Amino acid sequence: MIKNTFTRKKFFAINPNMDHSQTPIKPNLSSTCPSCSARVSEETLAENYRVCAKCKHHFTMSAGQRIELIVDSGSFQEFNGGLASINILDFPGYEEKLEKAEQKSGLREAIITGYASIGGYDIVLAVMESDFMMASMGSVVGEKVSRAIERAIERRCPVIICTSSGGARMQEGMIALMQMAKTSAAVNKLNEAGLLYIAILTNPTTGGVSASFASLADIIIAEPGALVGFAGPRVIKQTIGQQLPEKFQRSEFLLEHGMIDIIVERSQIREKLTCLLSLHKGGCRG
Amino acid sequence: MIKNTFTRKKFFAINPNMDHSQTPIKPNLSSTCPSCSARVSEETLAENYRVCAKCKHHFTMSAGQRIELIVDSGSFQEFNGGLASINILDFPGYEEKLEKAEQKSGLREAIITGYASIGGYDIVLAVMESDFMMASMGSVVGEKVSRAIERAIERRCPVIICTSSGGARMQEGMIALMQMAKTSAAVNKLNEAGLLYIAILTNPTTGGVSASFASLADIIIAEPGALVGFAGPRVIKQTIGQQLPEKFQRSEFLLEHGMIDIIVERSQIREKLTCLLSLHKGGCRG
Amino acid sequence: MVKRQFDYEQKLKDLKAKLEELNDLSKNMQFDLSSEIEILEHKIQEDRELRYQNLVPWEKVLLSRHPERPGAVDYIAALCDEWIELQGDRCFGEDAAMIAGIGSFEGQALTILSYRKGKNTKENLQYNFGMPHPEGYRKIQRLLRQAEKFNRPVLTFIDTPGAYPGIGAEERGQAWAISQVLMTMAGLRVPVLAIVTGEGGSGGALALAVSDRLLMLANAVFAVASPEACASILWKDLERVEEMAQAMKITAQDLYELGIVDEIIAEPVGGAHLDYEATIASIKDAIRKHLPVIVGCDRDELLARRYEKLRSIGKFKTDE
Amino acid sequence: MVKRQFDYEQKLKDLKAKLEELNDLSKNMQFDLSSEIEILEHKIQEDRELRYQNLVPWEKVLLSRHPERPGAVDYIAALCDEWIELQGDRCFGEDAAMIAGIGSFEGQALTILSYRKGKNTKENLQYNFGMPHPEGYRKIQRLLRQAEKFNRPVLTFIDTPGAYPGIGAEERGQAWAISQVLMTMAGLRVPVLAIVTGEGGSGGALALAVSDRLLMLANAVFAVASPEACASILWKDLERVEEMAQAMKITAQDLYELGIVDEIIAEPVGGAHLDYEATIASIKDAIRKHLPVIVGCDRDELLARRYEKLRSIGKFKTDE
Ligand SMILES: [Zn+2]
Ligand SMILES: [Zn+2]
Repeated sequence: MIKNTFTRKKFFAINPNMDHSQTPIKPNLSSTCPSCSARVSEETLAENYRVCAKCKHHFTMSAGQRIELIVDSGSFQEFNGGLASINILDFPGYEEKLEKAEQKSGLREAIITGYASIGGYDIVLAVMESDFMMASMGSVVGEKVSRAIERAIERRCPVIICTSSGGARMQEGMIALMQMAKTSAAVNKLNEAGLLYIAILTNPTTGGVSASFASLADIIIAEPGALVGFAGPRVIKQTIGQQLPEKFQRSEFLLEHGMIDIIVERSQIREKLTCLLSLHKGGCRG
Repeated sequence: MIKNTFTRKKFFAINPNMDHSQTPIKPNLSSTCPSCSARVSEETLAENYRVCAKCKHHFTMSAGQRIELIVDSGSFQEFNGGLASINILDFPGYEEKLEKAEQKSGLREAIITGYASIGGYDIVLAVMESDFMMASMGSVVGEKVSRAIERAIERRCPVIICTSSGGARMQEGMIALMQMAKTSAAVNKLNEAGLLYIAILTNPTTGGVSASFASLADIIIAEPGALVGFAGPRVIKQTIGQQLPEKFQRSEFLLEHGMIDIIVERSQIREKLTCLLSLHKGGCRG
Repeated sequence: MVKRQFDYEQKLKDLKAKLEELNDLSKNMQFDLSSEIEILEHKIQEDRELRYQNLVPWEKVLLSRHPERPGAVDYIAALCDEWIELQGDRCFGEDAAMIAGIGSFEGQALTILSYRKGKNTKENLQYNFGMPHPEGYRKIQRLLRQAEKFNRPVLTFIDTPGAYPGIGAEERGQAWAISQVLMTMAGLRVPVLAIVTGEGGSGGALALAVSDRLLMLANAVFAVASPEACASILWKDLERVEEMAQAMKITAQDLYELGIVDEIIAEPVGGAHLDYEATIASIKDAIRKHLPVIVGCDRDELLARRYEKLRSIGKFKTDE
Repeated sequence: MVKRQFDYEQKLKDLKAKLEELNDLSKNMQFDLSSEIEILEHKIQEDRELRYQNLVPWEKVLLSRHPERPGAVDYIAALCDEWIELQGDRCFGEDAAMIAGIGSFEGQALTILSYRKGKNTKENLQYNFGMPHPEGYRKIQRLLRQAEKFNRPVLTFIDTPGAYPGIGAEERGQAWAISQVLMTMAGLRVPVLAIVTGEGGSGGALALAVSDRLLMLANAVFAVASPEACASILWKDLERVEEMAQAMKITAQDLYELGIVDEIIAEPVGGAHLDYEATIASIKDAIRKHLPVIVGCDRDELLARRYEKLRSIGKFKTDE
C-alpha cells in the first residue's frame, strides 16, 4: 500500500511542473448558496464537505478536494500526470482554451489518475475536474481512464472513478467521440478480469462520459442532486418544446428510474466505499 | 431426415394405442366466427388454415392440425408419446379430469413432441394442445419439453415449440410449478449448446408457460391476435378494478411493447420457419 | 365460514385472562385454587404445543402471512455485519417490492436477494405488498450476473403473494422478466441458497427459489397459486379454501416429502413472529450448515447437481 | 446565409434547360450552334465531376442528409437473398428508428443492425427521423448477444442524427443503453463490419460503429456532434456552421487520414441518391473484400486487434 508519500494537504503535487495545492482555496471568503441563497463562508463550506448546511446543496468540489475527501490521508500517488492535450485537428482557438483551462483549474487536463487506498484497501482512482473545460473528454481523458483501468488489471485492484463532464470535447472531433468506445472497451477488459469498478457520479455528468464508462460500473453511486444524463436539459427542452419535470435527470430521479444503485452524501462516502471494498475483499474475484 | 413414414393425413398415429387422426375433424359442418360473426363452413376453414376469410380471426387449431400446418408432409415422428399423468398429490377429481381431457382431445397429454423436418431441415418439434385441460403444464408437459430439448442437443438440431397454455396445472401443485424451473434449465442447456430455439406463441399462452420456456426462445413468433401474458386478463381486471386497454396482451400489443420478434400468419408460417432455419444453416452454431 | 385470521393466540390470551380473574376472585373469597390453576395452566401450555404441532395447512397459510412475521429486512439486519443495498434494473425503474444487495454473513460476502413486505399499511403500499413488477425481476437478474462476476454466493429469501398482476407489469413483460431469472439461476456459476420464510406464491415466487438448496421455515407455505385462487378457479367456491389448502400440499412438511424442499427450519412455538431471535438463530444455523457445503463444491459439479435436481422433479407413468 | 440544401444538381438542370432553349432558338433562326453547344455540354460535365471532387464538408453534410439517399432498407433489400426482421428489446418496446434482423449475403448469414430513416414525412415520423430511444439500443444489445450465440458475423449501417433527446429517452436510460452497446461490441466474439452510409451523429451513432472494420461512403460524414450544435455551443453562432463543418474534420477523407475509418467506398458522381444501383454495387464490393478477412480471422486475434485499434485512437503529448 502506498502511504504517507505526501502530507494530507499536498497529496497531488506529483507533477513537479505544477503545484495543484494552490488551486482549491478560493480567495473570496463567502459564497451565496445557489439553491437556498444562504450566505456561507468558505471555511464553513470546507468543514462541511462543501455542502450547504441549510439546504444540503452540494457545491462543486475540485478534483483535489475530492481526492482528499475519499482516500486515506496521504495515500494518493498520481500517475500519468504529464499527459496533456494537443490540437490534433488544428481547431481554431483550442490551444487558448486549453491554456485558460489550465490556469483556471491548476491542472494539465480534466482528470487526475493515480493509486490510493481507502480504508486500507488499495485502489486505482480517477477524478474528473469540471473546472477544466467542463471536464469534456478528449484524447487525454480517454487515455488516462484507459490506462488507469489497465493499471488496475495489472495490480488486480478495484477502480473508482469520480465523474463529472459536459461530454465529448468538440475541439477534438471524432477522436474525442471515439474515446467513448475506447474507455468502454477498457471497462470490458476490467469485467473479464473480474475486478470491481465503482463510479461516483457528480454534478454534472452528461454526454459522452455518461454514455460510456460512467454508466458501466458494477456499482453506481451518485451525489445528491447531481445532474446525470445523455442529452443536456437545454437540448431536450429545445427539441420537445416543453418544460422539463422537476428533478428531471437528478440523482433522486435516476434512483427512482433504476439507473443508479445508491445516493451517498459526501460525509458518508468514504465509509460507504470502505464497506463496498471490504465486501469485495478489496475488489478481486473471490 | 425422417420422411414419408406416414401419409400426410395420418402423420400423428405414432402411439399405436391412440389414433389421433379421428380428432381434428369436427362433426358440425359450420361455425360462427367469434370475432365477426360470419358463418364459416368447416371445409372452408380447413382450406384457409382455420382462419376466418372475412376478418382474419384465427380459430383454434388442434395440435395435430398444427403439426400438419408446419412440417414437411409425413415427416413427423412422435417420441415420448406414452408419457401420461398420474395423480401425484391424490388431488380430488384429477383422474376424472385427465380422462375427460383425453376423450376431448384424443391425446394422452397436453403436448405432442417428436422429430420432423421443415423445408428439409431436421428439427425437434413440440406442440401444445389446448383441448387437453387448457394445455396446463404438469409433470408430463415439463418432462416432454425437457426431453425434447435434450434430444435436440443430442442431434444438434433446432427446437420449435408451439405454445398455448392456461398456466401451471394446479392439480399437481408445486410439482407443476417446478416444471417452470425445469424447462427453463433445459433451455439454458440448449443455449450453451448454441442451438436455435423458435417459439410460436398461439392463443392463449399464459401463466407458468409464458413465464418459462415460451418467452425464452431465441426467436419469438406469435400468431395474429394471440393472447399472451403472465396474469390472465380476468385476474388483472379484478386486481386493478378497471377496464383493460383494447388489444391488451394480444400479439400486436406485445410486438409494440418489444416482447416478440414477429407476427406471422398461418399461411406464411412454414415459409418463415424455412427461411429462419436456412439462415441458421439448420440451427447449429456456425 | 372461512377462517381469515389465525386467532389461537388471542383466544389463549382471553383464556389466561379469565384464569387470572378466577384466581383473583378465589383469593378474595379466601378459596385456595392455586394448585388447580397451576394444573390448568400446565394443560393450556401442553395444548398450545400440541396445537402448533397439528396446524392444518390453511392455518399455516394464515401464519405465513402474519403481518408481524419477520421479513427480509429483519433477516438481513440480523445476519449481516456489513450490508449495502443496491437498487435499480438499469432499464426502467427501482422496484421496492424486492430488496437486494451485498451483505457479509460471518465473514462470507453474499449477494442477498429477496421480496420485501411491509409491516403496516404505509409500508405495504410502498412495497406493493411484496408483489414485484418486471423491474424487480430485472434488478435481480442484474445482480445475479454481478454475483457471478465476483464469484459471490447468492442467498435468497422468499415471501411474496406473487408477481403483481397489473397493466404496466404486463406491458413491460412480467412473463419475460421472470423466465429470464429462472433460466439465469438454473445456470448461474455460483452457489445459491434459497429460504422460503413466509408465503411463496406462484411463478413470481419461484424466480428466487431455483437453487442448490431450498430450505423452508416450518410454518411457511409454497404453492403453485394461492389456495383462494385455486378454490375459485377449480371449484368455483371460495368457501372451500381450507380444503384446497390441504389438497394442494403446500406446507414445508408436504414439500419435504415431495422432495422439493431440502430441509425444514424449525420455528418457535406459536410462529416466527412471536420470537424473532429464536427464528433468526434457526436461520443462522441453517445457513451455517448448508452454505459451506455448496460453497466448497466444485462449480461444474454444483451446476450438474442443480440441473439434475430440477430435472428430476415430476412424476408420471409411461405406457409405450 | 448558410446553405440549407445542396442544390447544384438543380442549378445544373436549369443550365441544361437554358442550353436546350438556346439550341432550339438557334435552329429556328437557322444558326448552327451544335458544335459550340457540344463543347459547352462537355464543359458542364467536366465541371460537374470537378465540383463533386471538391465538395466542401458542409456540402457533404447536406448530401449525407439528402432525403432520397439510400437507407438501411434499400441496402438490406439489395444485399440479402433471405431476410427476417427481428423486433423488440424484450423490456419495454420496439423502436422503429432501428431496423435489425438476420440476412443472407451471398450465402453468408449476417446479423444486420442499422438505424432507419424515412423518405417522406410519414415515414420520418414513424421512424423518428432515425433517432433511437433506449429501446432501440437494447434491441441491438439483445441481437448482438444472439449473433454471438450463433457465431454469426455482424454488419451495421450508420445513418442517424443521433440518439433522441427526449424525456422518455432519458427516463429510460439513454446513456446506460448506449454504453452497454459500446461495451458489448468492444468484446463481441464475432466479426463486426460497420459502414457509415449517411450522417453519423454523436454517441448515438457511435454505438453501431465499434467494429473490426469501419468503412464509409465517400459523401458520408461522422461527427462528434452536428456542426450546427458545435457552432451554436462553441461559437454561439449558427451562421458559422459551414466553417465549423470544415474545422471538425468530419468527412470520410478526413477520418481516413485520422486513422478512424479503414476505407472509403466510392459514390457515383452527384451522390448515392442519384444512382442506387452503383452505390449498392460499391457497397457489395466493399463487403466482399472485408468480410471474408475478418470472418477468417482467429477470434482471439480479432478481439485483440479490435481492442488495439480502439485503444490506439487519441493523440496527446507527454511531458514528465
Ligand atoms: Zn443552501
Ligand atoms: Zn371472422
